[in-house]
Amino acid sequence: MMDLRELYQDIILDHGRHPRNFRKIEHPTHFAQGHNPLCGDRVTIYVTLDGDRIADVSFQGRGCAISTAAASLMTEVLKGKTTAEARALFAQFHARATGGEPAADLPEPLAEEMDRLEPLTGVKAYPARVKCATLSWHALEAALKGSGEMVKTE
Amino acid sequence: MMDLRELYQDIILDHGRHPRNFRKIEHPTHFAQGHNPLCGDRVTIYVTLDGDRIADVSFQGRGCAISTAAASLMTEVLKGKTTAEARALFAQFHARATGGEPAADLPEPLAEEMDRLEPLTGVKAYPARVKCATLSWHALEAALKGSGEMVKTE
Amino acid sequence: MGPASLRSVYPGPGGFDPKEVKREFPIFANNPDLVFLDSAASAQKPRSVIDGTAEYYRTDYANVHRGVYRLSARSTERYEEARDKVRRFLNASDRREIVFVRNTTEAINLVAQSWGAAFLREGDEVVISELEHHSNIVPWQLLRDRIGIKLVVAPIDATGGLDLAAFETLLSRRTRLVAVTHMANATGALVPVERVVALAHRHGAKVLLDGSQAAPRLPVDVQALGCDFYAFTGHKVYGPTGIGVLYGRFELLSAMPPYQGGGEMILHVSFDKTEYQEPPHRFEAGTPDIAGAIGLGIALDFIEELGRENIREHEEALTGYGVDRLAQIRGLRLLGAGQRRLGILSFDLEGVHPHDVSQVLDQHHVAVRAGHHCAQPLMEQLGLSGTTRASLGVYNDEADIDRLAEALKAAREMFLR
Amino acid sequence: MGPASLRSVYPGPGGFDPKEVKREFPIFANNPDLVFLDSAASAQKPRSVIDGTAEYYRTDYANVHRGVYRLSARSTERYEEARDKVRRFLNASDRREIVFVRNTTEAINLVAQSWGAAFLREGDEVVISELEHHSNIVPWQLLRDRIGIKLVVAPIDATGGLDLAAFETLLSRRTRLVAVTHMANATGALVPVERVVALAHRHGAKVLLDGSQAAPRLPVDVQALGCDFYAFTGHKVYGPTGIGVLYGRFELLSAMPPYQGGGEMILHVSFDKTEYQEPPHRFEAGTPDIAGAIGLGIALDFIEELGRENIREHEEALTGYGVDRLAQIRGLRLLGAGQRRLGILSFDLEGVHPHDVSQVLDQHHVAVRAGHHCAQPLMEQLGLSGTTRASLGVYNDEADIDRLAEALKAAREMFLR
Ligand SMILES: Cc1ncc(COP(=O)(O)O)c(C=O)c1O
Ligand SMILES: Cc1ncc(COP(=O)(O)O)c(C=O)c1O
Repeated sequence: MMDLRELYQDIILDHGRHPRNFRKIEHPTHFAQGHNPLCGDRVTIYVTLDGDRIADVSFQGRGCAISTAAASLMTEVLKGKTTAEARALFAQFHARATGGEPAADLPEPLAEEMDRLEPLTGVKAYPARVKCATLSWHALEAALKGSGEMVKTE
Repeated sequence: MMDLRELYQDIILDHGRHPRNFRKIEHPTHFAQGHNPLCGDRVTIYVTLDGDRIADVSFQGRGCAISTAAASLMTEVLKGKTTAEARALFAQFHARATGGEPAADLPEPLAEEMDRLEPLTGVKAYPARVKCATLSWHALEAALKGSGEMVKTE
Repeated sequence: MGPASLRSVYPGPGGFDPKEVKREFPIFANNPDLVFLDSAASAQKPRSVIDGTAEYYRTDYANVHRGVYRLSARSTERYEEARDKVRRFLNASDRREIVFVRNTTEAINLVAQSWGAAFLREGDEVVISELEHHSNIVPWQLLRDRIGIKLVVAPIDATGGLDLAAFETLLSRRTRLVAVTHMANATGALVPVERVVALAHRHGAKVLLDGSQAAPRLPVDVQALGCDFYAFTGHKVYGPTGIGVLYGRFELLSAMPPYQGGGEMILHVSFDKTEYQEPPHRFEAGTPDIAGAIGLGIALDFIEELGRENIREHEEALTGYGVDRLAQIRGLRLLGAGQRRLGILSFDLEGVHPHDVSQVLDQHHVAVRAGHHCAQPLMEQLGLSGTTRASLGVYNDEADIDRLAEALKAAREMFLR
Repeated sequence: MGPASLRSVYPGPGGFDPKEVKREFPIFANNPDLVFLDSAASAQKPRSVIDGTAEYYRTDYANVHRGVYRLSARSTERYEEARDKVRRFLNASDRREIVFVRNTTEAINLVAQSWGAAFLREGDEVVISELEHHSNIVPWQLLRDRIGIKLVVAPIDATGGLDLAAFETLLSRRTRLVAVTHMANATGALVPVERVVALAHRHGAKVLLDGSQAAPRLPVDVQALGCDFYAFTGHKVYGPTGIGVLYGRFELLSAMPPYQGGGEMILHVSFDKTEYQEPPHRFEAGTPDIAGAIGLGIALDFIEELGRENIREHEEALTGYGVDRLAQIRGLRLLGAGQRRLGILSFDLEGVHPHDVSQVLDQHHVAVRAGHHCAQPLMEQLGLSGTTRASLGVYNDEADIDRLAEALKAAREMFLR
């Protein structure tokens, strides 16, 4: 058992209390709702794509410190990225958050963004909380696939 | 655990091998089939009542030594008895075969008949076999109540 | 030292000393810092249940009901003796009214799928309440989708108890069944079930009570309650997982069609026609959880030895202490539970998500539950996505509540600095 | 000494010495004279299963899936790890294809009530065989009574095996499911299930195999078999009572509606509409038999350590010995089992009722089963009301068969003097 402060690092507590991009986009090109059956929390992700690039991304919903911080950091990191880059980041983040092997090295600029997500990978020591950290990413993935769909974490 | 010869006394082995009144009555006033779900065995009891008196009683069916001997002895004991006497005997026999307290003393002639049934009460040490010893009695009871019914042991 | 002697030597608020009782539960020796406040989800098991079940496998194990040999006869005897213990525990009048199932959930599904599908018609109404666990909601929704019954939901009042007046107005000639909880698992609210039964019966409706939370905490007497069905689950009465009980009045059970088909539940099978056993065997298809039933019987012995009135007093005293202690924590709002609550403290800590609360509590070795407690409709009605819930067992004492309160303060500090 | 080492130190006919294996089963230490020949009804439990389950309750117990705290996380991990063990045991490709149920009987009822009621229509045909246990007959009769499917029964041939030619003629476009046993519990007949699957699939029918008797005796590979559903029961694979397994291909399971409603199986509940979890959780309503699943996992470890090919060889050798030994007993007629039989010797002793046979055997401490073995239609087909059945486990050896033969002679003498 590690110290709880490794799970709740300051950056997480900060984003948990003061989430960034916590707003609705009125006319998103894509959106989806994510649902965590463990606690009943829901998060909605809004995306505006400009071609293949994420021009704007935001979220709304109720969640714990981890899931709120995860959504907040995700929106910060993704703005301006291509959908392919977003997927690569999620793959890497998912692997690290579940204690798995990251598939491949990320190219340099993405690797830096991954560093920003690093504090969230503390959940790997708390299996019940992995869902909290990945919920918004799953919702994003669903948003980019279809539109207006409901997803839950795996 | 008592010696098996207390369960399979000579009189039981004898009646098991050579059952008495093992035949069908062509035009019985009453009959019923008994069924032991444990082994799938069935026994049919035929009765001819003359007023309230059992003029004739017989049985047919497949069964183990205990159930065959029980049916055979029952038919021997019941011939000429009234239905009330038959019920009193069954109550007494049932109580003793299950290791319970006999309800009341039987009047002298019935008490003698009960002595003839005594060897069958060895089943009380073998709970799974109580049904074998009482099946034909349950069928008799059903026969006297209605006609042509199917019963199983409790 | 067994629980019987504990009672006389250490009279506590419930006539026994929870510290002594705790020694009967090996989990605490193996997790010395553990403050276990999640008994409403599942209770820990006393030594007698764990060891007694193991001993059964070591000495008497064989399949039941069909064997002539001694081991099988012994096994059958012990299984049926467990049924007698359950009969006494509920004060049912007839052992044939006790059906062994997996858990409360299965008990309720059995009633819905057997009694419900056979005796209810499109448009018939089943009344439940806003306090129900998913297990007493979803089976009725499945039945609604299958045969078109109407599901009517009785509301709670402002204090969080069942609104009896509103409940009464929902009853009519169309009401065929009232299925409500004896005690709400999300809030600890005790439901006035005697009144519910009287009102329902006045309208000719049958009554099913979900006793999951009440059975471990109160004396239960199904004859005095007058209910038609009563369900509870073994793992919450300090028994093993995998075993639960449906009580049903014999007259009802014997009119009900089978629920699952297979071995044990038949009288005679042919490809054309099959005859079924009488209750309870008709409803126990296949090899039952023999060891589970025996373990449940041992758990009920344990409860009876402590004394059910004693347990209620113990939980009442400790619940009162908990209510007072939590009232001192800033920003903590205890969920309402109507006139009476027992053994459950469900709360919202302002500004801190239940998940985060329980994570910090876990760091302090305090185990509580966070979330919707399988009562999402109630949570939505209360405007919450979930709560943090601390629930009591016979092994808890005031020190556990103190540890809870300390840990809650730490959580508040961490997230609300 | 654990079973792994037994195998290397005492290579017997099955690569292990049953006398050594027997020491792993406490029942024999507590009943020193016992010759247990009723494993087809239920197997005895090794020390590792009994102690491992008790240890779980002592150290890691808590409810699963919903707790944030460590104990609950540990419990969930162990429960889901048991699912992985079952996946490997059956060589399923995906852990989500493994549903925990109470026993084989429930597994088959689940398929009938969920898949059957949702996807079959009046007039659709389900093909079973004359070899089936009641558990693979009655669920289909209940479904027939509910929605009007037709139940088609494939006959046995003169040798007692499934008549494959006759079976083939029964298949048609109307055949939607073939549900047959992998091995007949009343006779030990092995069914050529690879052929059955191929023929059924050629007609577009799904296949359910009842693996109750095969799972403890043979390596089972559901991918190689190609079946759509496979069911087995924990208590016959040396595991606890109360737990069983339904394997279903993921594509089928994910299209199937829920079977029971309640906690654990839902994504979101409101009074109007409820969303269900994916398989397997959709089919595991309520608190599962957590300890049962963990105990089953330990039992499968035990089997794998002995080696499944070794077990098959052991049972084949001992079955052969038993066939020869029983052939020497006058008036004894062994029931036919087609091309191959495994682990089960079912016989008629001329002039002596099976009940009386097994009673005398019990006096000689030989435990066997007497009766219809929940296969009444087969018994009727064979013109018998029942048989005496001796069945083998990993702890049996030739001495047990010798004791059986001696006791049978005594029975003959007693009743046929
Ligand atoms: C072939 C077969 N099918 C089904 C069953 C039923 O198993 P259970 O009683 O565990 O459901 C058995 C055993 O009794 C069996 O041998
Ligand atoms: C009130 C109530 N009903 C039903 C249940 C379901 O019990 P189980 O999961 O054992 O079926 C529970 C517990 O989870 C409960 O608290």
